[in-house]
Formats: sequence, C-alpha cells, structure tokens
Amino acid sequence: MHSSGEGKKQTRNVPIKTFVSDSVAIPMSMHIGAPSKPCVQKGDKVKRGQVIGEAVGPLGLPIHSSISGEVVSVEERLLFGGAPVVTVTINNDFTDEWVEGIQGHGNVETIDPSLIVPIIRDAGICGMGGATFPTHVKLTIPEGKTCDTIIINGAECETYLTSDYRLMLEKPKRVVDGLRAAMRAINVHRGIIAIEDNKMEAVQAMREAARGRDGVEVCVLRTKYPQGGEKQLIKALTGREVPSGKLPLDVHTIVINAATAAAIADAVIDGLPLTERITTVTGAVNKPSNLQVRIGTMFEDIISACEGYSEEPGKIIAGGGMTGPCTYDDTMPVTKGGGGIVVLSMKDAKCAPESPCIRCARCVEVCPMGLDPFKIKNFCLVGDIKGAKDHYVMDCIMCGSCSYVCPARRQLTAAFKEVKTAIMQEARRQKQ
Amino acid sequence: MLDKSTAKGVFINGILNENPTFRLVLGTCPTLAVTTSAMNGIGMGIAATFVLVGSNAVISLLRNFIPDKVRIPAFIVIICAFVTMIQLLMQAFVPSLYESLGMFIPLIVVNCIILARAEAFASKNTVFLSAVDGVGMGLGFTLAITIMGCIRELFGNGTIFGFNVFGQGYDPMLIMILAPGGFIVFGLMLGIVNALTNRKQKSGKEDAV
Amino acid sequence: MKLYISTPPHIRTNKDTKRIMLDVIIALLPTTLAGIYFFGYRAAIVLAVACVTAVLAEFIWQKLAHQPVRTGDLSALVTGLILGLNLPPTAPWWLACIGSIIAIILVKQLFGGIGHNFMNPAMAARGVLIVSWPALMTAYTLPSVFPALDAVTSATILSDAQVAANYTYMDMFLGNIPGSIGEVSKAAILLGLLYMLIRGVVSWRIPVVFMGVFAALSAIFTGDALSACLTGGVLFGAVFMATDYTTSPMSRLGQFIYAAGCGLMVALIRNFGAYPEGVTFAILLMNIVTPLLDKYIKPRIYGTKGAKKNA
Amino acid sequence: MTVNVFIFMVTCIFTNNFIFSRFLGCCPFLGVSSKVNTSIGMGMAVTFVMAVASLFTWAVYNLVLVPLHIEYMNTIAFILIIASLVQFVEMFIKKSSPSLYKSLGIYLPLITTNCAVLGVTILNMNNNYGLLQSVLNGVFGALGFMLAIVLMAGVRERLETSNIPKCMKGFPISLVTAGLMSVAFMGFSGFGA
Repeated sequence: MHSSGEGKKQTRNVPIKTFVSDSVAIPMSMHIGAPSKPCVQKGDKVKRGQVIGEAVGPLGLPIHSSISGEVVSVEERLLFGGAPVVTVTINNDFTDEWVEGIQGHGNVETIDPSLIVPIIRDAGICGMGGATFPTHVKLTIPEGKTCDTIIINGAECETYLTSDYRLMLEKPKRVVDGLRAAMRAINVHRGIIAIEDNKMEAVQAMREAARGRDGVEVCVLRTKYPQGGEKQLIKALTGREVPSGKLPLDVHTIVINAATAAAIADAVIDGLPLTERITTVTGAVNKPSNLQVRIGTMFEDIISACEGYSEEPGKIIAGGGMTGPCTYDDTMPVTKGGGGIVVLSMKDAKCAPESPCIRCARCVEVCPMGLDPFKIKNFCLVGDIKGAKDHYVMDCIMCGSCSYVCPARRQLTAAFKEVKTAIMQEARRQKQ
Repeated sequence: MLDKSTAKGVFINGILNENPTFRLVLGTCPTLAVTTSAMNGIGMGIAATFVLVGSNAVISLLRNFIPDKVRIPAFIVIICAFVTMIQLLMQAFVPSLYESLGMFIPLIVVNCIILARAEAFASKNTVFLSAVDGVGMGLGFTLAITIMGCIRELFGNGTIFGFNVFGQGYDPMLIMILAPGGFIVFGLMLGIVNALTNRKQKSGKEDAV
Repeated sequence: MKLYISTPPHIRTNKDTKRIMLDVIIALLPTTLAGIYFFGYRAAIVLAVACVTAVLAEFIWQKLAHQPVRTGDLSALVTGLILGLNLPPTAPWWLACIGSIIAIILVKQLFGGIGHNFMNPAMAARGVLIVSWPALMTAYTLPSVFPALDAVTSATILSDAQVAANYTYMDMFLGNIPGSIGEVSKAAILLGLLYMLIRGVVSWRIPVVFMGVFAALSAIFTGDALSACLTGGVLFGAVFMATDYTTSPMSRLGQFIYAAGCGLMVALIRNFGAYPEGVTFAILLMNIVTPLLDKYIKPRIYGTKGAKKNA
Repeated sequence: MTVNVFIFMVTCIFTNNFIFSRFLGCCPFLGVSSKVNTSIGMGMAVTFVMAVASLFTWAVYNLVLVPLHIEYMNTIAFILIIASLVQFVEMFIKKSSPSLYKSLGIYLPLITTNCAVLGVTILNMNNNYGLLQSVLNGVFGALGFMLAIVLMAGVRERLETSNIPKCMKGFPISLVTAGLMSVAFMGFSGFGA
C-alpha cells in the first residue's frame, strides 16, 4: 500500500499565505443537513461575518458572508456533484469590515462551558475534514450516551493535502484551544491529538503547544492510508471498534478534525464565525501553495493566485486524490469542507480501462474494514444487491484503497458507492 | 420444422434435433464410461436401443392399463425386464463385449433416456410411433457414443475399431481413454454441437428476415 | 475547459497486471538460465516452443472469439514459461506444444480467460501430460553442459530417492541433478522467490507453509527432510505455482490451509501414490478446494464483533 | 481391522471415486451441483440411501436370490428395493423429522434414478462383498460422491461470474471442469494399493 505521503512533497514546506479574491460565491449547502435559507437579496450591502443564510432543521447551520461588499446575485449554481444549489455571490469592496457585535471570550479555560456549544453553532462550524457534519450536533450528547475521549484528527492521511499539517505547524495553539473548548463543553477529561509519523515537525509543535494543558496528549500514528478514517483512528488510539452501523459516540468517542478545532478556537476566543479556511492547491499548477482563503472563493481565482496551470488540466479534484470529488470545471467555490484543490494533468487524469480481476487478493489485504471488495464487486456486476449487503458493503468507508491497489484497474469503490446509494434509497422507500 | 406426428419426423428428431446425448444431455454415465473404444460405444448403443425400442413399445401398448400413480415403478419393471433380457443375450453371444461393458449393462435400467422417453413419449403415443421413437432415440444415442468412442480410441490408442490409424510411430495420448478424457471430450463435443446449432439458428433467422 | 470526470480514487498504483507478470518473468529468469546451463540447448528449445505456442494460442483464440487481445498482459507468456520449465529437457517439441495449447485453450480461455480459470493452467496441462505420456514426462537426462545429441538415449528414470542417494546436497541445491528444466536448481528458485518477495508480488505465506508442512511430513515418512525438499519439483511448485493468484485463496487463513494442504498432498503422493511426482496433483487438488475456502472463510470485518454483542 | 477399514475408505473416496473414476452418478453430479448448499443436501441424501440400499440388497441377494437360484433377477430385485426404499425413507423422514425432510426431501425422488445407488449394489454383488464391507462401500462411495459434488459446486459457483464462451455455458463447461478435476484426482491413484 502506498504511504499517505504521496503527492505531499510539493506543498509540505510551503507556509500558509492569505489570498482574498474579488468576489465569492457562497453556496447555501456546505454541510450535511438541510440547505440554509438565504436572508439577503441582490444589491444588499453585507459585512464580513454577517449571516446571509439562516439555519434550517436540526442539522442546519447558519452561513456567514466571508467578505464585505455587495450581493450581486442569489441564484442556483451547480456544485461539485452537478446538483444545483442556491448560491449567494458577493463582490468584494476590500474594506474587510467585520459585522457589529463580534465579541470574543478571550480564554477557553475560563469561559462558562454551557456557552461553548451555542457559540460553535452560531459560528456555523461543521467538520472541515470533508464530512461536513455540524460540530455542535456532534458535541451535543444524546440521553443515555457518554463520552470520555475527544480525538483531534491530525492524521491527514489523504494524498496531496498538507493544509492540516501546515495549520498544526504554524498555529498549534489554536488547535489545542479548540480541543480544550470542546472538552470543557461536554466535560471530557481526555483529549488526544493524533498525527501520522511522517509529520514529526507537526508532532513537535503540537507537543509544545499542549504542554501544561489539562488532559491533552499528542499521539503518533504509523503512516498508513486510511489511518485518518474515523473508525481506524479510534481503533488505533483507544483499541475500541465502532460496531457496524453505529457512531463513534457508541464507543464513547468523538473525533474532530484539526482544522475544525482551530475554527472552534477562533469562535470561542475571538468570537469569529467560520469565514475562511486553509486549502492546499497542488498538482499541475505553477506554484503549489497552502492558501488561507475565504469560503466561496472560486477555484479559478485560486489557481490564478498560484500562477495558473502548469499544463493542460485533465481533472480538478475538490479534496484529496483518494476521496475528493471531481469538478466539471474550475468555477467551483471553496466550501467549508474543502481542504484541497488538486489539478491532474491530462496524462494523469486518464483512467486505464478495467481488465479482468486476477484474484490477487490485494484488495482484501488493504481493506481497512476487513471486507472482501472483489466479492462485493462480483455481486455488483450481477446486480445482486442483497448479496452485496450481506457482505457488509454498507460498512465500506469509501477510502478508495482497493481501487488504488487493484492491478486490473477495476472500479471497486465506484461500484460500492452505487450499490450503497441503491440500498439507502431502497431503505428510504420502505420507510415511506 | 419437423413434424413430430409422422414416423419420419419422429425418427429424425431422435437422431438430430433431440439427440439424447448431445442435445438433451441424458444418460451421461454410460456415455462417459464405455466410450473408451468405438466398439464399446456401438455395443452399448445397440444394447440401449434394444431396450429403448422394447420398453417404448410395451409401455405404449399398456399405456391405457397402467394406473397413473404407479406408472413410474411399472415403467421401471418393464425396462428392467428388457435389460435383463439383453444382459443374458449378450452374456451368451458376445461375452467379450459383455465383459468390457461390465456393470453398465444392468445400469441401463437407470439410464435417464429410457425412462424419459417412456414418460414423455411412449405413454402418450401409439405403439408404432413409440417404437420408431425408440429406434430414433436409440440410434441417436448410438451414433453419439460411437463418435465419442472413435475420438477417444483414436487419440488414446491410435486406432479406430481396433484398426491402426496413425501408424507405429504414434505415441498415444493415454488420458483420452482414462476418466478425464471422457469428461473433456464430451464437454468439448457438446460445446462444438452448441456452436454449430447457434450458427445454424442464426443463419436460419437471417434467412427468415 | 474539458475535464475528465470519474469517481474517486483518482490515483492508482503503477503496479498493474502487466507489471506483476513481468516481475514473475524476471523472477523465473534465474531458474530458466540455470536450466539452460545444466541441460544445454535442448532445454532452450523446449522453453521457446512452450512460450511461443502459449502466446500464439492465446492470440489466435482471442482473435477467433472476437475478444480483446490481451497477450500484452504477459500472462500467457508466464504460463508458457512455467509449463516449459516443468518439462524434462528431453521432451519432444510437440509435447511442449500440446501442453501449451491445453494450458491456454482448455484450462484458461474456455473458462473465460485470465482470472477466470479455476486451475493453474500450466499445472493442469502438466497433469494432462503426465497422465498421457508418463514415460516421456519422466525421461530425465543426466545434466551435462551442452550434451551430445545422443545423450537422449541414455535417458533414465530416477526416483527422488535414487537422486537423493546418488548426489550431494550441494549438487541438489545448485541443480546438478536430473529433473525437469526449471526445478533442478533450488538456488535459482530461491533467488526468484527473494525477488518476488522484495517486489511484493507474492507473500511468504504460501511458499513457507507449503515447504514447512512438506518438510515436517517428509521427516516423518522418510527421515530425511532436507533431501526431500531438494529433490523433485516441490520447491518450484511452492514458489511459482502454488502462489498463482487466480487459483489460490484470497484470505490469509485460506492461504494457510491451502498451502498446508499442498504440502500434505505432495508428501502423501510421493510416499504412497503411483506417480513419482506429487506436486502437480497436489496443487491441482488444492486448486479445486480453493473456491470452497474462499466461500467459507470470511475475513473478520471491522465492527462486527461489537455488533454481535449488541444483538 | 482399523487399518483395513481406513485403506478401504481412502480407496473408495479418493482412488476409485464414484464420479471421477467410475462415472457413477454423473447425472445428479452435473444436474444438482450449481449451488454448494443444495449439493451438500443431495450428498447427504445419497449417503443415507446408499448405506441402507447396500444393506438391504446384500440381504435380499444372499438370503433370497442365491438360495432360490434366481441370481439373474438381481437387477429387477435391486431396482425395486431401491425404489421402495427411497419411497419409505421419504415417508419416514417426513414423519419423524420435518426439518430434515425440508432439506433432503426434494432430492429423494431423484435418487431412484441415480445410477450410483444401483451401481454400488451391483458392485457389492460382483465383488462378493460381505455385509459390513457392502455397507462400508455404500457409505464411503457416497462420501466420495458427496466430496466430488460439493467441490464441483464450489467451482461452479465461482464460474457463475466468469466470462465463458456462449457455446460452452452450462453442461459443456461443467464437463470440462469435471474432466480437469478428475485429472487432479488421478493424483490419488496408487493410494491404498
């Protein structure tokens, strides 16, 4: 299996730089849960941090303007998956003025713990590793469940991406503060910051930042994709296995991404809502970088900021090479969960055609969930959904390891995604 | 299309369209076991034909007297009688062939071809047609296993009906007259017959268009 | 802007089927060269005929069947080479030819081509040849570098026990003994194994368990495990043929059982069976069991232990 | 005694396997081997019937046919015994163990025309086996049949997703598979000799 270090060399040692573009397009659906309801209209003047989308439903989140300026349109635009999403486009007036009423609490150790979860909710924070689950929901423990450990996921096992690594290296204290805030919010006394052993500089920085903080430890993990998968992380750190079909909380654990933790710290200490994030821009661009960009910044603006494409782009990935979705073009905005933009050249983008399975069992060896990918693929080929389900296809975490390693270039992960979608649709239909 | 109500149609049907061995894949055990030589094949085929004709005729004759509930045991007893007959006849007149076919002579009783024809044809048709069906099916079976026997004997022993074909220098491919050869030759022949039939059907369809 | 769209992952390993097959061929080179060194040009001819026939047979079949031609993945070449290495150096050219055709057409293509065969093609073909022409398949000459043409007439059949009695361990290890072309030099085979292990083509599990079980049983049956391991084709089989992906189990436990079964069967056939060489049949027998091992041995799936407890 | 039984067992199950070396029971072997589970059921039903049939035919042959000097009636006698036995076993299992009937019941009628059953009784007679040896021959022979059919089913389940040429699908490829399997079983030749 490849190491998680793949593709990271280009940006590993590039410090974070800030980039602000002329305009931003902020989609109203950047989190799991119902899309937010836009509360501004064309022509409105907005300031940075002003709520432009109101939370809807139990998993809803407010969305804030990431720049100050004028709303030029509120209309549907296509997002990564090709689904139309209501998007608020704002032209920058470059005053970068914050909305009134921003007030920080200064210190995560002294704030009243009951205030923390509402602050996180109002700041619009969701999982920034890509899953985009609203963080305040994660930190609201349902009746009858308990939590004894919060894990900060700094593994960043995904290929190409170095944004979390740079964050931990350059702003380690923010990450620790975010962790402490989360721990205090739900009265947990153990916090683990997990980092893979190919990022020892970040481990060093985090250890220093964590010194003297209550219950915070830094753990070094073996570099192995997908070490940063929630379930793999919990197993590696606590020895607990999340039962099939259950959540980390069922084994008394909550996992929070490192970037999310920093956002929590920003919200609690400075009172700032989530308006920017760090994104790795790499691959076939002239100047691969780690950029701190505003939510809603267009890919084309970011790539221009990286001095353009180095060769004809064949594929643009919103995220890492193993799990990130493809985009149809470069007019996509950076979302809350978007940790990277990877541009593949024409040569790298072409997929080799599938050839027959030679039963080499590599997919069985790499599957972090212990599944039989080749068998499930056979069920998919003959359309036997029940067979696939009986072989635990629903436990597949979509890490892509099997597809990566397959010498016959078989589309394994893609087939599993299809069959999982079919199973979920079927379940929904039966419920109705 | 063959007319299955005439004697000619029934006869040809048994040899070609519903060849019991190659098309219906019935009676696989003797097909595999006794085809180590062409002579064995023909001997087995004639023995089975005899039983088939006799049992078909008698069953057809009695078809209105045999109660439906006990028809299978009744068929078996009739078949068995003919098998015992041919067994004793062969033992008396062709003892060497009887020896080499061994237990597969009494096993004609459970040869699915015979029971299948009794059930599917003889119990519904006249004596004459049933006898013709028996001859057709029997010849189809004989033809098939003789061909199998020829092929296996040719490659496995260098001979056909005992006559040397390849000359002295031929180093026979022993496996052909051993168990694996039976399975493999039968499988390949079925495959070839299928391929030919598919092609024929395809061209037939094109003609129709 | 025209972009490719596909589902993740977007990056793939560079080790594709062809690269793996190439690695196997490279691993087979030492033993191929050793065979040619010990048995001379006759061995080279046998190998060449086997390889060329195998590739041609696959090419012609795929052309006739209107399938995509896949000879480029080198798997037919591997099959031909392994079959050739399994033949005695005295084998007539037509034996190699028939063997390759059986391997490619009957055992591989009829079942749907690469990855669909349930038996190792080279092994099955060798099995057919052994059963068909037992004398030709065991007509081993004494090794001599570039022998005269009439060396064939001095062909003798030596049992493994006779080989063990007449040659030193060093001869057996280096390959200076009668036998099939590829199986004589144990040193060259081990070199190939080392290469495959380093390249990650095969895991240690099947060869080590296979040889371990075989050695232990040989020690019980004959008392001399070392010469048992150094004679015959058992090491070649354990390294190059039992490890065939397509016909060995996928799960680890399955591989252990499969390899142990191979070792057991070789020891039994060698000591109690009618054929002098048991490797071929042992591997074929375990090939047959492989589908059941794959069916019934399920990997432990993450999170299912807890699920049972909850249920 | 134990050693002899063991050798007899190895010979019956492996060396002289009913399918791969004697060609007995090929019809169910090809017909009922597409799924492993059903082939196990068939194998168990055959084992049971063959053991009991060996016992009864031995008794009838040696205690009835031989004393009456009507040995030539053996085929009729044996097939009637087997047919009525199968009928009886079916009724008995249906009454005594509905669950067993559910799993074996559908195979029982097929067994009457399974030539392995008639074959084993004729073998017992031709080889002049004693009572115990006849029954053991029945049991071990049936186990060999079961082994063959279960292994075959395993392979055929795997072939389901294979890209087999159209004209070879079904019986042809099954026969070639059986042929290759019997090549492997040739490895047992000499065992028990």
